[in-house]
Amino acid sequence: TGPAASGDAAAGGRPRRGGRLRAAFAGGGANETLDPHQANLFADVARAKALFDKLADFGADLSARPRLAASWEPNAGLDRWTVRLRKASFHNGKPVTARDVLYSYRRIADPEKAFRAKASLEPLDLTASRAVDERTVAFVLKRPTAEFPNLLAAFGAYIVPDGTKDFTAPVGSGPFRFVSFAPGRSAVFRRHDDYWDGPPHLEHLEFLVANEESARLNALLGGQVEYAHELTPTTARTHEGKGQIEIIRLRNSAMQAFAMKTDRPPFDDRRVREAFFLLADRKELVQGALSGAGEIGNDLFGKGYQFYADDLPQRTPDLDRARHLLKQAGADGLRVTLDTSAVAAGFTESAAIFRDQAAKAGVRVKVAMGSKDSYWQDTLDSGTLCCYRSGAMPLESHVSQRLLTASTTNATQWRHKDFDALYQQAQSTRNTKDRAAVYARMQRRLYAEGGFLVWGFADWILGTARTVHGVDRRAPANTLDWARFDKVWLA
Amino acid sequence: MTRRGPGRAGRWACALAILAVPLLLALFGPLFAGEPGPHAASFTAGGGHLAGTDFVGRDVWRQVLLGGRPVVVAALAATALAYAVALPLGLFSALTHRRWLDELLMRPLDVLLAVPSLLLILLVAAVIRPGAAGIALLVALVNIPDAARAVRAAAAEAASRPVVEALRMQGESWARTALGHVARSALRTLAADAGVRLTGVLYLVATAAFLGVGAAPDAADWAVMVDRNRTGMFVQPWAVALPALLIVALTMGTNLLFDAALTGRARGARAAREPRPDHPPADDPYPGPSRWEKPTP
Amino acid sequence: MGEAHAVTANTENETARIQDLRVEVGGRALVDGVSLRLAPGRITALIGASGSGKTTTGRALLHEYPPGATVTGEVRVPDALVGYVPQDPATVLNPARPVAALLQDIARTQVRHLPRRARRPAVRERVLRALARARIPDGDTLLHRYPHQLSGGQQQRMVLAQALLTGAGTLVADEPTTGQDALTKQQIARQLAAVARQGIAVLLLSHDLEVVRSLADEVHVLCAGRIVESGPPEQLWRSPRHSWTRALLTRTEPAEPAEPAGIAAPPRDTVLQVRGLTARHGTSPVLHVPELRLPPGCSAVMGRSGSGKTTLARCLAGLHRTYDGQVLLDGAVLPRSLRDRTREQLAAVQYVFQDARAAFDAHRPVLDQVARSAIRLRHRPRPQATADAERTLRSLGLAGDLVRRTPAELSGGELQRAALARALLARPRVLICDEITSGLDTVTRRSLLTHLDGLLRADPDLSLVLITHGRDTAALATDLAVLDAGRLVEQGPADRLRTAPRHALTAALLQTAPDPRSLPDGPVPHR
Amino acid sequence: MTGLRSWLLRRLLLGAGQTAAVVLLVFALTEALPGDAAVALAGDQPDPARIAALREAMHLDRPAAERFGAWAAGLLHGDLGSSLVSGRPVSSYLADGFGPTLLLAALTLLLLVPLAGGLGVLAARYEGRLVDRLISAVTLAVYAVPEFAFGVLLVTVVALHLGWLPPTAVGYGGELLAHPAVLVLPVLVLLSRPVCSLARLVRAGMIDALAAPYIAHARRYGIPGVRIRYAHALPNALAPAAQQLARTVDWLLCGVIVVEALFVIPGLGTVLMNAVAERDVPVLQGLAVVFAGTAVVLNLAADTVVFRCTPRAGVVA
Ligand SMILES: Nc1ncnc2c1ncn2[C@@H]1O[C@H](COP(=O)(O)OP(=O)(O)OP(=O)(O)O)[C@@H](O)[C@H]1O
Ligand SMILES: Nc1ncnc2c1ncn2[C@@H]1O[C@H](COP(=O)(O)OP(=O)(O)OP(=O)(O)O)[C@@H](O)[C@H]1O
Ligand SMILES: [Mg+2]
Ligand SMILES: [Mg+2]
Repeated sequence: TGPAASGDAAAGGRPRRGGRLRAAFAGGGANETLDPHQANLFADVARAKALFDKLADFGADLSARPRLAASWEPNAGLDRWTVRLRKASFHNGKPVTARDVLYSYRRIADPEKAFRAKASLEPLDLTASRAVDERTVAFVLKRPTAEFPNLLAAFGAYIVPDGTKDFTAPVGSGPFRFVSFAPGRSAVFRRHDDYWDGPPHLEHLEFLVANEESARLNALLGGQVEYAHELTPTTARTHEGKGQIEIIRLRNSAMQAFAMKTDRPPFDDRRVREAFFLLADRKELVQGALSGAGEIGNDLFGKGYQFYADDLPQRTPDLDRARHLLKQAGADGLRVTLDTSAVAAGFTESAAIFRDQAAKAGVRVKVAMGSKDSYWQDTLDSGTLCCYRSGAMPLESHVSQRLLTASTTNATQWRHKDFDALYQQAQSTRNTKDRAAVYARMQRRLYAEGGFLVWGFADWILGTARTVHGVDRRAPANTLDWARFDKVWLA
Repeated sequence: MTRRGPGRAGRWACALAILAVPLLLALFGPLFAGEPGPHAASFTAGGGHLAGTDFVGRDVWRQVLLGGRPVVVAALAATALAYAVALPLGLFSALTHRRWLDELLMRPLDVLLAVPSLLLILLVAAVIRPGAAGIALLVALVNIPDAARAVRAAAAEAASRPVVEALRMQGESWARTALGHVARSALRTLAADAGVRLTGVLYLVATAAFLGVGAAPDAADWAVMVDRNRTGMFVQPWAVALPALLIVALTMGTNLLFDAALTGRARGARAAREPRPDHPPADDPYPGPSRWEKPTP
Repeated sequence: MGEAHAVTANTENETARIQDLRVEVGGRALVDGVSLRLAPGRITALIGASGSGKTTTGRALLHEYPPGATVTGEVRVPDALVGYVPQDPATVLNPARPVAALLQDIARTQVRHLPRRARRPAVRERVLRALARARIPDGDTLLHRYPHQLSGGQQQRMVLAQALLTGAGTLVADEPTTGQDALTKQQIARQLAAVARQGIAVLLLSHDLEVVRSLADEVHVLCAGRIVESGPPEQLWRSPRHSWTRALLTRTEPAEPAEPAGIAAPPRDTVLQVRGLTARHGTSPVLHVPELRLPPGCSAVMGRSGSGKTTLARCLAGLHRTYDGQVLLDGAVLPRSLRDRTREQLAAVQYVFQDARAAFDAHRPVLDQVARSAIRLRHRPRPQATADAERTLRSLGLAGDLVRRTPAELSGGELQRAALARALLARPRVLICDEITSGLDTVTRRSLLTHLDGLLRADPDLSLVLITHGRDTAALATDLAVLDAGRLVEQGPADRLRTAPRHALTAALLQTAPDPRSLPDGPVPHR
Repeated sequence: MTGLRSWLLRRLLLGAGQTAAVVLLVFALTEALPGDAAVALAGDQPDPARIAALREAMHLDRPAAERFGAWAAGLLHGDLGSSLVSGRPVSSYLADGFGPTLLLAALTLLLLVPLAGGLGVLAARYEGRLVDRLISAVTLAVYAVPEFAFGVLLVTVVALHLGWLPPTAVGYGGELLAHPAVLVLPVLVLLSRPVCSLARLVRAGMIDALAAPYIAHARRYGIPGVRIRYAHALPNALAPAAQQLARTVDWLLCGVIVVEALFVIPGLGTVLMNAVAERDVPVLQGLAVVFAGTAVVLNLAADTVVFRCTPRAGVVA
């Protein structure tokens, strides 16, 4: 663990204490909340991260790193895990205890509520789990789970003090303490001097909300904020290296794909799926749809993450073979509808580009604009081909959420008993190397005939003022070092 | 009079010249567009692209050539349609003496006015998923209440003049009274309103396209181009400037044309003050009997 | 007159001068070689047939000419400000502002020298004085009304009040007494005399020979744009030299009442009947007529300005809806609003507007507008309708190219006749004429009345209702109704009312005018 | 005047009906929209079980009529309900958003009316001359420039290059008035298009009005030109402009989404956009009530102006 801002330390010299950093995020308006379990947007997460801690969090390669947990130890069957907490205290001075952990997890899992992390904590049997002593929790799991630490690092699994229900002036164990909050406008936090990971350099941290990208950029350029989250590639190109502001690209932050429904024509034929893999000109897609801000994909999730199968050959367009495959499958003159929507950056653009690419092989793709607000639900079970995107998560989470028979968001309708079995095997494999081998097998299968045509990985682009130092340049969005302000200083 | 003669012709020429550019491009542009090339990087200048590339790396000039027709057709159609309904409605309510009828016509329209037009389009479009023609219809629809109120306001004074009473007494048909007299009296104001509305409609269609209704979000359509290429405004200004200029030319030309057509209509009263007898009379003889026929005494 | 001379003797220097004025439009001379001198304290009158160029000459003093006119000659007005009372006062009243607005603004230009606090009362004082001078008795209430809330006569006097308020050295009064009843007319005449006494040069354009004769110091007779004769009134009246002057000055003998043709005199069915009528403007009642019957033949409605004559006519015509009671045509109730009337009903009751100019569409030729009556109400095809219209217009003295012009290019009297033609083309059973002879010279008026008389004789069923202030026009009527302050005060056969009036007002309206200067300037018997 | 008063009263009563209609319309439309608050909240994790749980927690599982009934009943007691997502009362949303919106609208209006009126009158006064052509051309051109483009241009030049003004209002949140400099650019952008449309309407009306005989008459009597134009001619040209002005104010109060986003002003437009995106129906309905009320009042005001400027209309047969 520890700060990963080594590269920057040289540039900014020795970290300096003090100052106020203003960070602009896109927000959720008046509906924003400081309840970390309700965190849903990047802004929510960034705020939650400043005020609270999780037991573990993801490193740049999406492997779990201990945070409040000092260590974790499984039993032989991998279904009981003992977690030791480190010595840490909440902002009110009370220590972080096993009771707080259990309270927090039980709150998340409350059947009456619908907190986002509930699904991630599903493997836990929280009635059976208990506090062994002040700083030791014994977790009981419903099944063997080799990657239990991922669960501790799950999105939104923050530890709050036992009994907390009201979050208007929240108390956490994070690097900053609460000062004020106006939903949809701003949140002001102050340094927590007793932070277990060393007190932050900044004296104050202020989160500001600006939904429009140009507004965030203008505020940054005009010196109204020092940190602007989520800029467009075009902006990055305009200002990169101009010296006015610092552009930071977090690589491999978002998978960009087309999701083919593998259970229905025409994609129930694996030859058609393979043909589609070969139709895509990934370079053109990255250039056009991501404005060059990204890397090409190889039909697999998690480039650069732990367990990623980077030994598989990079796919390149091969229209002849694609045509041949389609002919074999009896699908020449194929017409498909590609669902898209303005719900995410690059979606409509990539759809348009892919339509033109497919046309070259005689496949007629009709681009259908869907409603922005229900796009994900609409495309989950209906349609045949849609634009798809995913933020960073461990490979295990990607598989369990999207590629198992029982997965709740199985957008490619990928349901294979043998594949499920491979996953179980991985989860029961304690040795990391062995587990990597199982994951490699799964990925080979997906590479050959999966439903995700992963054409690229988009950069996550940040802008900071020249005075800001210590911002991590590698952590994909949603990982520990992304939007982490306790290691940042102004100089 | 003489001083204004060339000015007036000049105005016509100017209006037509400005209008010709977008209209000709819209009309004939698609013929010269040619085949699409491969996608280049987005927002680049040069590289064989006359006006650079747009947000998905297409050639801007080609998009400009292709993008006029939908704009011109949709905007003109929607404006015309809005007026086709609003004109009779507004005139009707200006001309009726039955308050309840006036209210019956105008109050329900106010309901539409109370919902921001973009929200309305968004909501309705999400429910019925219209095509390009449908969206023109929808845009026309949200413009009707507004236009009807404008027509009513502009016509209210003319509708209450004694002439209208005289026309009624002659048993003149409603249409002739309303269009032939009342609308004609308010023509200048209506033209100004229509000209302004045209621009509003253009961008409403474009915004709707961006929000995913009507035209495809990457459609070759000037207004859509302006909207979608805005992110690259500083890297590749042509992708915004070119279509925006064409739209400006279109709306400006239309408005100038209206202006030119209406200039001098109401000149009479002022021209009346113009000629001054400044030189002694020429000693021309009595120019013959006037046409006035004397009544027999 | 001698008196006037005496007062102004020391300011004999002329104020305004027109020298050899020629106004030509499209090759036609509207005014040709006219020369005039206006002297302070003197009233110069211009008389002449309708369309002879009086208004054109008068407006020349304001440096206003028809659009496209070629003007030669010299117009010199030393004082920039010229008061103007146009022939059609409704058009110069701002429909969107109360009449007080302009009056106060005029007054304000005159009180700039006063300290700020004194201005308001000074403005008010001046405005009220001007209203009084223009014979508007209840000026205080009328001030806050919009023009359309005033009667025709009241509008006219408001415009006169504006002119008087300006304090201009020259005043052009175009038919200032048109549309005023005999009593008000006398008062206005007296006021004009008083204005002149204050050293103002007045150009009076009028058809009202009585007024001209009693007021003017100098009279010019215009004929087809040329001055054919000039001189003091006494001299002209005594020995007119030009034949045209003679024709103009001949007194109108009262036309014999048009007895219904044949011997069917006694039954005399009522054509139009009014029962229990109370008309309101807004919520205030302005007219109350319990019972009124209009027989075939000619009836006249008389009354002081603002007494409700136009309102009554508009109720009959379906132009005024807010009334209680009934209007029956041949015993059947007529719908209140003309919108609910059938074409037959529309054609049956026609109304000629008091303000002709406002009743024409400014953009279309007069002939077209007139012909529409025949097309719409009598289903005549277009060519025939146009021919009909032309014939009718010609019979009213409007011929040829004149009627193909737009209303702005016609004189006031010409338009009035065009309006009558428009109504006549509907072949009405009831024809209501609101002050149609007021803008006409004696000659044209005579021929118009003859024409109407001819109509009555040709169609014994026709009921002609003349709203008029003119005794000579009223002479045509066999029945008379007299309104006062919204009440029907007397009604009956014309002979009886003329010989034995029961109401003082009737007597006052029907008796011949005395010399305005000899009238006491006392309170007006109004309301 | 009693006529005017009873008319106003009736219109206000009708206004209540209209408000109800607007609210019903908005409710029906949002119901008919694909997705609901639960789906919106679930975002790209449309886990059916979670969506169902969310629905239950938000009472979205109850029939629409019942939900609307409950909301309407609350409204009768002056209770606008509370947000589906955060549970905070809707009234606090409206109160928060109204301040900045009102401030911007008031400032804009304060400048808009004299500016548009002045330009329109000026152009009409010199119809066909250079001034008129200049004003006409500029207003037309500016009107055709979309707000975002104008806004971005202003920010770039005035705020970023010249550094005269702050580029956004980010961080000032509620206390905008304390930092007047941040309001300059938004107000300019808000002004740009309404000034053009209004000026053109005023110009059109004024040209006709200035040519009328009653104006010539006022001129004859030496009334100062300014007074003639503004006190005598303008009322005759005002009716259509008043309608347009009402629409503009309506827009200013209810939907300056682009400008609010560009300059980060947390007004009602932002509240609206968020509520739509999150399908927060109670907030939307609360907004609908506000918008409808505003529209009713504004339309009434505009119609009153038309009524006053065309007094004759009251007596037509
Ligand atoms: N729209 C109105 N609102 C209020 N009062 C009105 C309105 N129109 C007319 N009046 C008033 O009603 C009275 C009668 O008006 P009316 O026009 O019938 O008079 P009139 O007899 O025709 O007069 P004149 O001979 O001057 O034309 C007048 O006092 C006038 O001021
Ligand atoms: N704008 C114009 N263009 C052409 N001819 C016109 C125009 N205005 C008036 N005339 C004609 O000029 C002649 C004189 O008009 P003017 O108005 O001076 O007559 P007038 O003596 O005042 O008549 P009236 O007594 O009927 O008012 C008329 O025959 C009329 O048709
Ligand atoms: Mg005349
Ligand atoms: Mg009258």
